Amino acid sequence: MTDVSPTLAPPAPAPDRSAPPTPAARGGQARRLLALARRDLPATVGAVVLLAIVLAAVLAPWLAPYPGDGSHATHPLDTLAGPGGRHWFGTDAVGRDLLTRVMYGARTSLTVAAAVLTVSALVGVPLGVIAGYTGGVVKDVIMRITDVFLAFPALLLSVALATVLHPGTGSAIIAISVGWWPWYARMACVTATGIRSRGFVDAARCLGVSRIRIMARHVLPNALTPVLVQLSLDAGGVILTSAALSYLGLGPQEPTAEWGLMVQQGQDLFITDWWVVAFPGLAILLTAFCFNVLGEGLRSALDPHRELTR
Amino acid sequence: MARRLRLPALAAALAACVASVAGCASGTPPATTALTPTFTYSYPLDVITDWDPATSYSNELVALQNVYESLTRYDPGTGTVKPQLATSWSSTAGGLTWTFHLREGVRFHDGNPVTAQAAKAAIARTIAAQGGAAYIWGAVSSIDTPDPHTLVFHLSYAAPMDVIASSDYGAYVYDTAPPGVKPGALKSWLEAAHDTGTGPYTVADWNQGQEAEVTLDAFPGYWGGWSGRHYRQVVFDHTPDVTTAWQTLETGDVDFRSQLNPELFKEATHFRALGTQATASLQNLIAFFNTAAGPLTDVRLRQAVQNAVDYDGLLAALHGSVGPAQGLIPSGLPGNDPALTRHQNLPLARKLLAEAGYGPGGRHLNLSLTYAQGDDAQQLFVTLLSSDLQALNITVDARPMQWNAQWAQAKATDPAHRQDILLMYWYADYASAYSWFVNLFHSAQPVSFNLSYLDDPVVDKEIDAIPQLTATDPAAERANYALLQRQLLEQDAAAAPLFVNTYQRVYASGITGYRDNPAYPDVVFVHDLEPSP
Amino acid sequence: MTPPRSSLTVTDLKVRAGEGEDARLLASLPHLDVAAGTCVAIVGESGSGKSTTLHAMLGLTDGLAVSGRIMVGDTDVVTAPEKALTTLRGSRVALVSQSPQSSLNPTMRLGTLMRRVLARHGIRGAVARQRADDALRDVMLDPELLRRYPHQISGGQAQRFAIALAVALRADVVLADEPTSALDVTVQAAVLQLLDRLRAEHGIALVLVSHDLAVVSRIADHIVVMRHGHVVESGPAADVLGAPAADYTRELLAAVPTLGE
Amino acid sequence: MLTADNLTVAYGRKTVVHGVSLSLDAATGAPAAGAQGGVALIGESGSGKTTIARALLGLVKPSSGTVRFADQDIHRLRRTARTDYRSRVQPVFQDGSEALNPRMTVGTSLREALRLRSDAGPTVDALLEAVGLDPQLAARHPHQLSGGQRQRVVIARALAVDPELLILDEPTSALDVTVQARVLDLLEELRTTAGLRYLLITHNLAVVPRLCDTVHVLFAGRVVESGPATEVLTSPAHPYTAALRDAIPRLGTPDAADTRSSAPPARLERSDAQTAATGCAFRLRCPAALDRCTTEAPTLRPLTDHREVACHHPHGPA
Amino acid sequence: MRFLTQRLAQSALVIAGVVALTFVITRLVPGDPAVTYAGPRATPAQLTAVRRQLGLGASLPDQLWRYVTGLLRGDWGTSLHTRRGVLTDISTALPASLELVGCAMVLAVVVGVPLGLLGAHLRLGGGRSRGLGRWGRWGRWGRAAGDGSVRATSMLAVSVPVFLLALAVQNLFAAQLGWFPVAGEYTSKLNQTSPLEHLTHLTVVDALLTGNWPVLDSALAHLVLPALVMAAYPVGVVAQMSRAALLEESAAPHARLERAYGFSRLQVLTRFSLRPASGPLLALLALVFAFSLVNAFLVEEVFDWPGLGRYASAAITSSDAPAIAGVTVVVALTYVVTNLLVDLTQAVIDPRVRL
Repeated sequence: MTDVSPTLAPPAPAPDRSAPPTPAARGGQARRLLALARRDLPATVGAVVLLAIVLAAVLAPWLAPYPGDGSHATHPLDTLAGPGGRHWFGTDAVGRDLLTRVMYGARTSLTVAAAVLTVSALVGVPLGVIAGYTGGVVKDVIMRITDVFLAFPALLLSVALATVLHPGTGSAIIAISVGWWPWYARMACVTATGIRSRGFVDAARCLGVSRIRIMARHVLPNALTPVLVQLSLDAGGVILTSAALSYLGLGPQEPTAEWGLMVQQGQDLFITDWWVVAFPGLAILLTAFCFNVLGEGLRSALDPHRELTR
Repeated sequence: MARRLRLPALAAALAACVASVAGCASGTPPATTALTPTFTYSYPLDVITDWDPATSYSNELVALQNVYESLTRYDPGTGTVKPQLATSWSSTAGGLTWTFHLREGVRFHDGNPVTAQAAKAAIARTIAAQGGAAYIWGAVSSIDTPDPHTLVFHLSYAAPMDVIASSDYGAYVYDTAPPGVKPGALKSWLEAAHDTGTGPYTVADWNQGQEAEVTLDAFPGYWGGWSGRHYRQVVFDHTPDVTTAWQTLETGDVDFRSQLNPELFKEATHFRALGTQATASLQNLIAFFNTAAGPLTDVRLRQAVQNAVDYDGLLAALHGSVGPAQGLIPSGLPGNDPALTRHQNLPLARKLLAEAGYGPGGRHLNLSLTYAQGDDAQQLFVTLLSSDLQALNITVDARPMQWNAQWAQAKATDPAHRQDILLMYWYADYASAYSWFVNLFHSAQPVSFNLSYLDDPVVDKEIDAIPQLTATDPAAERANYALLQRQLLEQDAAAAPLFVNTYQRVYASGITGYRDNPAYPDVVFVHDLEPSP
Repeated sequence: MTPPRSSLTVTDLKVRAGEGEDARLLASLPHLDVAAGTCVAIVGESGSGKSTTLHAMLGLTDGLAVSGRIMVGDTDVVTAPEKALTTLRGSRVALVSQSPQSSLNPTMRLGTLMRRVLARHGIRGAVARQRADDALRDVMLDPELLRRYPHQISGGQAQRFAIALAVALRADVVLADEPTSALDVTVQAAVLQLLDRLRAEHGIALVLVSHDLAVVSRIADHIVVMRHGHVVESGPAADVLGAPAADYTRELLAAVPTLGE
Repeated sequence: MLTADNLTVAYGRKTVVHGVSLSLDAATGAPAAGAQGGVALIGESGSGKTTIARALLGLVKPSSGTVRFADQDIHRLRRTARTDYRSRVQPVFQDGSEALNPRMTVGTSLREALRLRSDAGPTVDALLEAVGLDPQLAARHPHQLSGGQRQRVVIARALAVDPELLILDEPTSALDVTVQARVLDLLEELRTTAGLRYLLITHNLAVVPRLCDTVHVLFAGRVVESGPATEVLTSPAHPYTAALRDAIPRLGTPDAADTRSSAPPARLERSDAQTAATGCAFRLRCPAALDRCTTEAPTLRPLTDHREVACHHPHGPA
Repeated sequence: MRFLTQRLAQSALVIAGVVALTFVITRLVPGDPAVTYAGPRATPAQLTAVRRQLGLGASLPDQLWRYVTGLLRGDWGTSLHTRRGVLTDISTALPASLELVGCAMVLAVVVGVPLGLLGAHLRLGGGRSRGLGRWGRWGRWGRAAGDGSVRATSMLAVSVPVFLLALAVQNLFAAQLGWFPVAGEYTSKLNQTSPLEHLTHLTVVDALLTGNWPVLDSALAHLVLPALVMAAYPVGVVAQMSRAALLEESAAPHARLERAYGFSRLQVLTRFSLRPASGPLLALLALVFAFSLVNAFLVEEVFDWPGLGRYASAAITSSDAPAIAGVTVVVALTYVVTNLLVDLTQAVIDPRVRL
């Protein structure tokens, strides 16, 4: 049997010779990820495409054929040109290059997704861990509050909030986050409740480790794996929700390039100028799809006992 | 027009969902109409918001103009007023007294005869209701009925009563005492989809919230008669989605659509089964600059923005759905002046900005702008304007808003909370340029529609003089318009007219006799149409 | 009494995970012969490959490469088509697994499970009811238990019920995978004795897998000691226990606790 | 001195421990020669033994009764006193993979414990060596260790705060048999080298005599018998203790005539039925239940000087 | 029983929270409701009257109290937009939405579960190395490809923005090919020839009950596209989750025992694993139901479906606070009630869950 973790010291001269752990249990998660990349082709392809999308977003000012079209530039004399040599994706109703707009749209969508997930996790996970670990009345109060937010469907809550706030990227982030964090709180609470009864928490309590330290060092790190998996799975959902919000006109506003907004503005032109809807729409689909595929892959990678369900 | 159409429902809608049409249109329509039963009109908005002809001030005119009639009707082709319920009229005493002679033998749909007394009662009721467009009768101090077919208006100040009487809203002549309806119950009776008009059609059915919202039946006793080919029934389909509208046009399920979009309109011109008609409307989009507070109090900045607007680009991008703004007054109305057409002048804009210390290399300027949410043309303009101004080191903070919110902000008590630029469509209630001046640029406290907040006593005085001139001296009136427009648009630079909407109608090519009358926006006078045999 | 015959014969069994060079040997068993009415015990600690061997005997080694021969009667489990195997499983070879309650479908009453299992092998109606009643009596369970769900019975009852399934199907070979390790000590002995009695009474060939030599010592005729997938020692129970040949066996024997009597 | 007095614990409406009393000499120096100073709690799953351990450790609040350490109720300790208690009584849980934080290296886990000492204390390396592990294992995560190694780490962590009393909850039952023996060896060794006392909780009677000299037998949350380990195990007074003792698998061969195909023990058919709700909880499984057992629950009463039993018909001491 | 009362109390608490939150949000909606209601040319006197009528003058706690008691009495306020009772509006709009959501849910179960079953079966079969003959490798490849396409399809269905799907389907199958009507619930011109009698406000059901075949025909034709679009997400999620749940269930010890007793893989999946797996699936369905109700907002917008979504978006565009609040409360109520129902059903399916 080969040792898959060469960095480790040679087997200790421990007096017991019980069966060594199986190789699957050895090695770090990075190693498992690499192994997965070979094994889980879809997730790998998803990750590569996503990387391309991220690169396109980050490098849009340099890669896009008409960088100005990503924000303020307009070309009223070149409107609704079909896809072709000059404009691969065609132009929109004010003459902007759609390829450029779609690339800049990736910036918006990815920013929103990252911000929403960060905010949601930062709010939800600590609350959930506190609720799950503390239990009792604290848990009841926190979980009932999350229930209230959960009963508000994310999109409707976002709609309600976006009407209140000045529509824009920032308010879209806030609106979606408000509907999103309870999921993390709930998940973290369930996980933390489970961890609370694990032996190492009891051991820490018996050692006299403080509550805060137990939550921070023992409960939180162990509650994080499902959260990380969920984050990657949710990225697609956030992209879809933010696109839906923009489609309803409640998200980022002109001249921000945003896929949902582009679909909404183009939908009446779908019959005559299909490209105005098709390209931003497909961009949403592709991004969400890749995130979902990658998320599934990560789940089976980081959650080994569910490997079969891959 | 859109100023009203885009407002949320202005008057009470009805509680009853399914209205029966007892008592109306009981006669059989003439046999000649039997061949072509139904004219179907596809309309993007809810048709009915108010059934009461006194207060109606919204979308329902497309139906009500076929049900009710006014004393006169405006003809944009000639720029004159034509007889309708009144056969002739005259004014005396410098436009302070107007006498209308009513058509004889006309009956309301409820069977009552149309008399001067009935007409007076209707107008009096409209004035008393104080809703909708009742203000058009503002000049009227009293009404006389010397005989059953003569109606005399006494005015407190000179006003063009013949034009006012042709107004698309508030000028209906209707029966205020239909048989079997208690005097106090008229409004609720009307709200149950009843009518007391004199027009060629009468309300048959109303299903609020449904696709086929309103059905009108021919009124057999119509004074205009039914000889020749006419439609026996009119159905108004509420179809917000242009894709749906397009498909129903293609399949022949509808005969007329008020507005698609420029691309589909172009597509329709290639279809033999479809007729198209593009007509310049009397509705224009105006950008109002805040002359009272904020950076645009500096007239040079207002002028700079005016010159930065790419008027021709806007026209090109809107693909024929709008025409050029020739000053404040749309073509088709007295006072329109093609010489006032503007073009982009970036060097001048840059120079003006530099003088004020802004522009490229100067200070950065932030302008807040509000416009109507969901309006594609406004959205497009805002995008283009932002683009042009960005190049001039000016950032536009544009907010699409519901009209109510937009208007509330515009009227904020603290001027600092008001926007710098506001977009609004304007359309006259009756065919006169006066409406633009008095509503938009006459000082008013509290703020109403004077959204550039101009407070210039000289301008006010000039505006106040217009009605008198309209009624007495049309030439002087035009001179006054020219003077005012130069003052407002060039010296004060209080606003920038951006474009005039073009109505792009699509209809079944078998129909003959259709001519768009922009004075009655979106209205099809169905009785005038001749269906294909 | 059934005439003595070999119910199960294993030759050159090798179970591997993975393919080619990466292949890892999980279990190998050069030869094993289980006659009707006898008990063979496979003893080893975790990772020794004893459970894998057992599953190979049922043809339930999904994703693993199996070579060699496992003859159950005339059928070679290694090469038989899946269809033949599904007939064989249950009717010829039955499994009693480690965790009694979790091995029973949590959403199914015991009676339903019994009925379905019997029906799967063509036993229906009154015959099935009779078989079920007899089997339950054989394992000393109250027939009332059939109305219960797995979580409503004790671990010992669950294990008896699992055994009853094998009895009801008249399986020739019963494979018991650590049948007592999840049970309370006082119950363990009873379940072992039950298995032993059924072996004797029904002429069942019993394969018993355990990590504990002491557990199997009293009922096994033959003991196979496995470690890391290989057979360390194999022989008649008396020889293995009395005169262990391998160091490992001796170590296992030494680890059996005594009360110091 | 750790004592439980009339300890009763309930989870929700279900009472799992009924009025259990026991005491442990913790700090009276080395036990007398030949004695281990340890106390064992014996019982099968569901008998409440783990709950008692958790109550003794202050992890569950008793619904009535008290747990006292040095004459102070441990559930009402002030901060400093609690720290003191924590450092003197430590647990070793059943499953090393559960008891160690999978996200922490062995070293981190041990350092966390060491941090809680008031004095400098030993090094991580020293701790690992004390339990017979290579100090280089400090860099590993728990899943990179074998079961026996993990259990040694758990013991090392308990030792980090220099306790006097270890509460061992089934310390070896998750391990392979060959490994079990070595962990027990370590515990025996530590008893003398580190001066430790044990409260051993187990269902495996065989390990008791090595570590303990007093035994409490639990059934359904009640102590049914207690006394010196050797006496209780060699001549049980309670039928349940006897059943437990008889159930220990012993080496033998099929040829040993006494076991093979022998008649099952009395009332085997009910041997795994639920416990009785009235009267003696054990009566349904008792081979010698009397009518009295159905109606009257036996209480714990002295049998001899050192022994107590809760049975209406105990076996006489041999 | 204790579980039930506790669960009911929790639900009540959540609903109370939702109502409070809704109230707060409606107070934040921009624009003066009185102005919206009375119209821009209303006189100050009219505005005062409207304010009094809408109860806007009172203090905030007073308003909340009035709002809550009103909700309980069935007085959900008056829509500023339609000027009818919000509850009346909702009671006609909700059934139309439920028609769509109902179809989507039925499809989710009828298509999604078998799809997940198929995927799970292929996945389990795909890993088998036993008896791989000459064609065995291809068989394995085929099974893996089959499972892969099930996964890809369901993943795609979950990833597609519902409004894009709606637009694409509408454009292709209605506008271009003309196979189905573009929009609407049924050709309402039929109301002139064969008026529909409203019993349940579910058009298809009403048409069936009253034997109104022309309307039924038209309603079904109109229903196809929006229902399919609505079903995409639920079908995808349910296929994914049922596949995962079935695989997890088939890895459980009981599945091995069942196979050891002679049941084939497929039999184990369908006859043994489906039921224990249906617990998590049911919980998922409740979530999907709530989510679909919100998806209906977008689909109804595209297909001009006279449901809650179109009502809500009209309310949003006209800053119609009472209507927005009403819709929110209804959706939240639906969510809470479905969750409650799921908990109860789970207790029926899985005997381990006790009431």
